[in-house]
Amino acid sequence: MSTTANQKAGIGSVLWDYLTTVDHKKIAILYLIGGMFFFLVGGLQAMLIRIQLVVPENEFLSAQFYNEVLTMHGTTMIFLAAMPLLFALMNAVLPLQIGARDVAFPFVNALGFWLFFFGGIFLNISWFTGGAPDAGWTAYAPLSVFSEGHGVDYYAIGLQISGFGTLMAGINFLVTVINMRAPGMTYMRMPLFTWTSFIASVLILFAFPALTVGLFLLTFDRLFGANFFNPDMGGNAIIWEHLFWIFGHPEVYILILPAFGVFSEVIPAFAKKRLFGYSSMVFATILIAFLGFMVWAHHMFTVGLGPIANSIFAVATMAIAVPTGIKIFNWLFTLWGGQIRMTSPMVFALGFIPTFTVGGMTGVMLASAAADFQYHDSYFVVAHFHYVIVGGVVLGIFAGLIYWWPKMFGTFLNEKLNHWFFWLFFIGFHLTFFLQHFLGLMGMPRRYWTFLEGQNLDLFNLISTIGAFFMAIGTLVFLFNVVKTQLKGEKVSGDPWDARTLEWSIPSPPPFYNFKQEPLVRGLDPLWIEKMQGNGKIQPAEPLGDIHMPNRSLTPFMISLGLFIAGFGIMYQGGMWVLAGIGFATTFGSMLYRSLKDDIGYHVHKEELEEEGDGSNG
Amino acid sequence: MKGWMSRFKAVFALTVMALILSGCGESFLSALQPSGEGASMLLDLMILSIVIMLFVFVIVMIIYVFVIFKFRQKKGQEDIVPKQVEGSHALETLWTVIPIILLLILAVPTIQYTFALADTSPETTEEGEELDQIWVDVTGSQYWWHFEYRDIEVTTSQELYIPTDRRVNLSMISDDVIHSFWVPTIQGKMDVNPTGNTNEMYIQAEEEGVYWGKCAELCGPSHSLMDFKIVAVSPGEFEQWVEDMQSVSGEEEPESETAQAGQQVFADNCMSCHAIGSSPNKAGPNLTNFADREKLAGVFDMNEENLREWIATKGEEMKPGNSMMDAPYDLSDEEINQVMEYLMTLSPSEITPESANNGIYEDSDLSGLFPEESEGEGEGNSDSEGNGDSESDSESGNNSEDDSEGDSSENSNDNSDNNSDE
Amino acid sequence: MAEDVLKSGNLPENPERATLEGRNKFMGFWFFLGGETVLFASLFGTYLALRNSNAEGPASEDIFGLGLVFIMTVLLLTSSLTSVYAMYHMKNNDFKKMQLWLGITVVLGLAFLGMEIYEFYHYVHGYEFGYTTSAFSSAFYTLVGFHGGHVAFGLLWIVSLMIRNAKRGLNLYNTPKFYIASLYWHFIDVVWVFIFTVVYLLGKVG
Amino acid sequence: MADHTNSVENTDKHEFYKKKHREQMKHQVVTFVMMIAFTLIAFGLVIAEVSAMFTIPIILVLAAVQVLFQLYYFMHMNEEGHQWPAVMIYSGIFAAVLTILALTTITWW
Ligand code: HEA
Ligand code: HEA
Ligand code: HEC
Ligand code: CUA
Ligand SMILES: [Cu+2]
Repeated sequence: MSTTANQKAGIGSVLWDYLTTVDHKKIAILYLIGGMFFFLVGGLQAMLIRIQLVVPENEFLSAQFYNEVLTMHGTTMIFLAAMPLLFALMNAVLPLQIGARDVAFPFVNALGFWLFFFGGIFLNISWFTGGAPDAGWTAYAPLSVFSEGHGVDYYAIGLQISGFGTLMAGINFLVTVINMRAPGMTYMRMPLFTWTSFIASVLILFAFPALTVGLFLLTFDRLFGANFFNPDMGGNAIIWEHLFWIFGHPEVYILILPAFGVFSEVIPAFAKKRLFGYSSMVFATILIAFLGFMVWAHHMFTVGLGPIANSIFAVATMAIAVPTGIKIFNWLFTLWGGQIRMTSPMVFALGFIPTFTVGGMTGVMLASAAADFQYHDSYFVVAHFHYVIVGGVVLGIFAGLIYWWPKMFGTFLNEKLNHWFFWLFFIGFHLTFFLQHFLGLMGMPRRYWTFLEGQNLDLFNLISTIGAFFMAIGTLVFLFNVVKTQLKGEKVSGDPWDARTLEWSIPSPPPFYNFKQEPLVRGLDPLWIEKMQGNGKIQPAEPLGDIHMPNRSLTPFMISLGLFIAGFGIMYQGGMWVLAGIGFATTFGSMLYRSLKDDIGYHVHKEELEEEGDGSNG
Repeated sequence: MKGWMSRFKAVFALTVMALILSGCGESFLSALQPSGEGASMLLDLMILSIVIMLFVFVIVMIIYVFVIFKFRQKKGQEDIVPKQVEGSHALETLWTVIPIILLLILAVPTIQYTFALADTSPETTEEGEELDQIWVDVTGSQYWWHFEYRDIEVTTSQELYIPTDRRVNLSMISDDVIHSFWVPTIQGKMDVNPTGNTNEMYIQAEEEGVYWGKCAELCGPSHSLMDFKIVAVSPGEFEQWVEDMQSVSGEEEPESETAQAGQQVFADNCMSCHAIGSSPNKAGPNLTNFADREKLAGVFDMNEENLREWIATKGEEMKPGNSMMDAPYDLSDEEINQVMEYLMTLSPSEITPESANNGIYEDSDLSGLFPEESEGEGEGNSDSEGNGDSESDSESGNNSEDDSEGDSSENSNDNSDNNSDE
Repeated sequence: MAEDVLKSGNLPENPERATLEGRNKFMGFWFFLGGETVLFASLFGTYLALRNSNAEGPASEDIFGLGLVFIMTVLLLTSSLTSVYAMYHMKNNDFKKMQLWLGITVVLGLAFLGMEIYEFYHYVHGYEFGYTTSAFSSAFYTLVGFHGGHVAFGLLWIVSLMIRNAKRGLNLYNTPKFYIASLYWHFIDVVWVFIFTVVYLLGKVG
Repeated sequence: MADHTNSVENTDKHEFYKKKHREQMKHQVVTFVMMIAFTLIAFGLVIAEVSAMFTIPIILVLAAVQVLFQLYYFMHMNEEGHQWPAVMIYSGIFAAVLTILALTTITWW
């Protein structure tokens, strides 16, 4: 499909196509658009934060508004930007990497996206109805319970809706990996991006329920007079902190593991070498996930859990440095002896290594429980997590996006502009966040709307703000690049990077059924093996036959829309209960419709497939 | 334990690094320039961890830089296929074991310090005798701090006076949402939780001075304006300050007529929330020594202009969301002048933040503050020579500790319902 | 071919896992139950942390009547057995008997739910133990109510499956649906066993 | 997917399965009886007000065993093809235990 054909198709039918699609590649594009949009929103909020802090005692934003911006920046970036962008990558390539025609539950996949989308919109509507949530992305009770207006209600219900979507996406990827692998694709031949996405999905499965419960409790406290966090009625605010962090810590590994996966794809591809220590990489991933469940209280060192709990959690936390270190060194030794090509995804990967190492090291410093009494809730922590999140997750997302862009869209981003983007963003990043370590130690707590004069904090804050502008300009360069190259729309081959894994063995963008014939996988890096030992083409594992495809459906959209509407009813109560009724009726009605209607899909017939040519490198 | 650390320091010439770091920030605020026992210990721990991290970072960077320059594809090498290495057990073991060792080096002092800082039992002198402990009940409220000295009937807000000769133990609770008590130069932070969850820690200042404290847990719009001060004075000055504060009843007539009128205005409009003299925690800060404060409401310069704005606008713009905005009063300019004048007379003691900075050291063993305790909860101790280190009876138990233990059981709270008094 | 899955008739051993769709459903649903374990654990944890925080309101010893709860437990355990019977007949391709046993399961489930509603009603009106009475009451109603909600949802699910398929018998398309519905039902029972023990029995023991 | 039409034509096989199912059903009825019995024991211990020190661990163990019965017999986790379900259920139980431990012990002490 060329761009002109696209335009002819008409906006209406494209819209309908995307509203009802269950194709993982299109859902990936939806996630990409949604995630990118919220990344820009979150970035804009970050810019507001930095502008407010450019000089001491600035009054650019009001105190209340600052808290709203700050809360929404964290919430948007984590839940509405980083996770969806990772889901975009997973949807785009995970099925291709294991030689599957789609995910296990295409319908649920669409549902997951629409729940995320409506959850995100719900959250952001709060800006226009009297104030966004203002209790920090961690929403600590009782501040979040006492918070006036409906801001925190939007937080609780919005995240609840998008959280359901995330949980479904997680289960979907798990089953996809377990049941949908092509013949020969054993577990120890799966590409690392598939592995890390798989493990991240396990984390989603077990971490999100704790958030679900936490958010329910918060909602009930605020809207129905429950007393979970109300000290006067016997409640205990610490319960929220535990539930939040039981979810929250695994969440940060949900973010970083797929990013690790991206680097484990990009580095071998552009070093022209197989990943060093593949099996220890897999093992380290599993170990990180396992340990990740036992360390949440390192966010609560200063809560007063006592020295015994603090010591246990300190040591458990430090232990995570070991498997992560294994990964870092494996990447370095993948590069060792390779033929390194400085393509833009590779530059992002190379930028990641030292940056993340610094972030991880400050993490270990934070894990030193007693010392955390000084670091906690200061800009030192802000610096730590932006080093790991921006230096790890965001660089990973962009590396992956640029790397798989040809596969997703069949066009190439401009390499030169990508390099510009990288350097502006990377330099800006270090300018913004490196000095924040020192700001924290010099006595600047985080979540400060303004800081006083005469504390010697002015200069570093100023530099930090300047750095943020560099990042913004870099991001704009990227946007410009996207627009420019897509308008031009130069087509690329199926394997433009000369890469190693299965997704590169089919045309870019792939046909809607992905693989005409199921591929036969003969080892790790299947395409590379065929390039070295065969004719560069993957052998089919089955004769050409009919392909079973799922039907498109509007039901996922309707189910999510229903919850979205119901959310308002629950929040505003009173006369608005009607909305809750309408919303739940829509949701449950759609679910009922779904379960009563037989939906067994359709077939693409052998004859049609034969007409389409040989299906390789289109 | 400290000895162990110092030896470590010597080995790595860490003092150099400490020097570099101490160039950062202001001496009254920076965690890198500690003036208290806790903060010094923590800086040691931080430096130890930084050294380990630098070591790791340097190794990573050496490999990294080498690899990038050495193995970059050169022109004409496009067809070379590098050897596809699977891995290396020896190397992989190496980079599993070395980090484990490094982490153990960090973990051991971490645990020691974590326990050491949680210890609020009485200090002992070199002779092994227990020092009397000062316990302060700290209450955090949106957006101010309240301090009640246990057993010695002194109450104050915003500025906490402590003697430099010993640790002062804090028992902390919040009246509303979670706050966090942080004086970077003196001690790491500790959360101040609502009802039921009392936290304890000690602070100790090694030198006299006024140290800035911050609230470190998001607690509402004016979270960033919830500053307080630790005024560390010599023991003699502290003792005097306590005595002066104890003598205030709140009934004292000021001299000038305007101030007397102001006192009346104050009694009519402000006493519901503010107290003068020792009193239980109220809805607003205790103003006994208001005129001695360094800052108004914790953060503003103490001058007429600010004070007038504060009273006239109830701090609406100055500290958004503060609870004085609920005050029902409506004062004329005249009355505001009067009450301001009255407030400026509230200076019961010679000992002010000035005293912390003037370098005068007055010695005392604070025995005056701990008269013979009666209820058999422990013997008092008042015999001492009054030289440098204070000495006291070895039997002197501290009972306040027991009280605080009782506090931490669920639902038993004695602070939260006090604010509705009157 | 795909339409074949709608034909009733001979079924293989384990019909619920005979198709790829069936295997996916089967696997995905088990994983979902793994997640539900954590969901209920969070609720249990909250309940345990707050179970003595009854403020001024009634405490657990004051209100729980074990007799009724015991009957409820037996009802739910029995319904678990009857749904096993239903699956037994499904595997033997005996649609009528499957429907019958599912019907009995539903009746038992309804009885359970009815008794639970009665129990709540009784607490609210007999002991003034409402949702907002204390942290303990909130935790109690939320935990037990979540379970009750699961029961209600499970009943709706099973009933709609029974009605939808009443006329067409068993086939490869609907056996996975019946199968996972019964897994869900067992899981509800698992949770109840813990509610019975942790909430009611421990509530009496202290 | 295509093999179901001919897979059970074989009546012998069919009979064999039927018999196997009947066997299983017997196990399940035994399981059920034991579960009822366990419930009764737990109930009895509490009603009889046996010392709490003794009762609490016993009834918790009884509950845990009942859960295993449900999982392995009623939910067929003892049959083949259940490795991944077992992995995920046990991981879930692991996370669940941590959560409950946290909320019961270190919420406050
Ligand atoms: C992608 C996200 C991400 C990642 C990967 C990490 C990784 C780590 N984090 Fe971070 N963290 C956050 C996101 C993340 N964190 C966020 C968002 C917060 C703040 C939340 C909030 O309060 O709002 C936070 C806060 C936070 C705290 C609480 C601070 C406080 O509030 O007081 C702590 C404390 O222990 C911590 C520790 C760690 C550790 C030990 C790691 C480790 O996993 C790092 C391991 C990596 C390395 C160590 C580098 C590579 C290793 C080697 C080269 C081997 C050799 C190394 C050694 C021997 C040291 N983090
Ligand atoms: C994925 C997570 C993520 C990401 C990517 C970022 C990215 C950034 N963050 Fe964020 N941050 C968090 C997660 C993240 N942050 C979290 C969780 C918190 C804690 C919140 C809390 O305490 O509750 C936080 C808090 C936080 C603070 C502390 C505030 C405080 O404590 O008071 C600061 C301050 O400097 C900051 C800055 C930045 C900056 C400058 C970026 C930059 O990297 C942003 C770069 C991107 C852009 C600059 C976009 C540029 C585009 C445009 C400007 C064009 C706009 C155009 C249109 C909209 C059409 N962040
Ligand atoms: C509703 C209770 C209330 C009433 C009535 C009230 N105040 Fe306050 N006041 C407060 C609170 C609460 C604060 C602390 C605000 C903060 O810092 O967040 C405060 C702070 C102050 C301060 C700064 C204290 C300091 O330690 O620096 C002054 C001065 C003050 N009030 C004066 C007055 C005067 C004068 C009146 C009467 C005319 C008055 N207040 C009436 C609640 C009240
Ligand atoms: Cu109090 Cu922030
Ligand atoms: Cu963490």
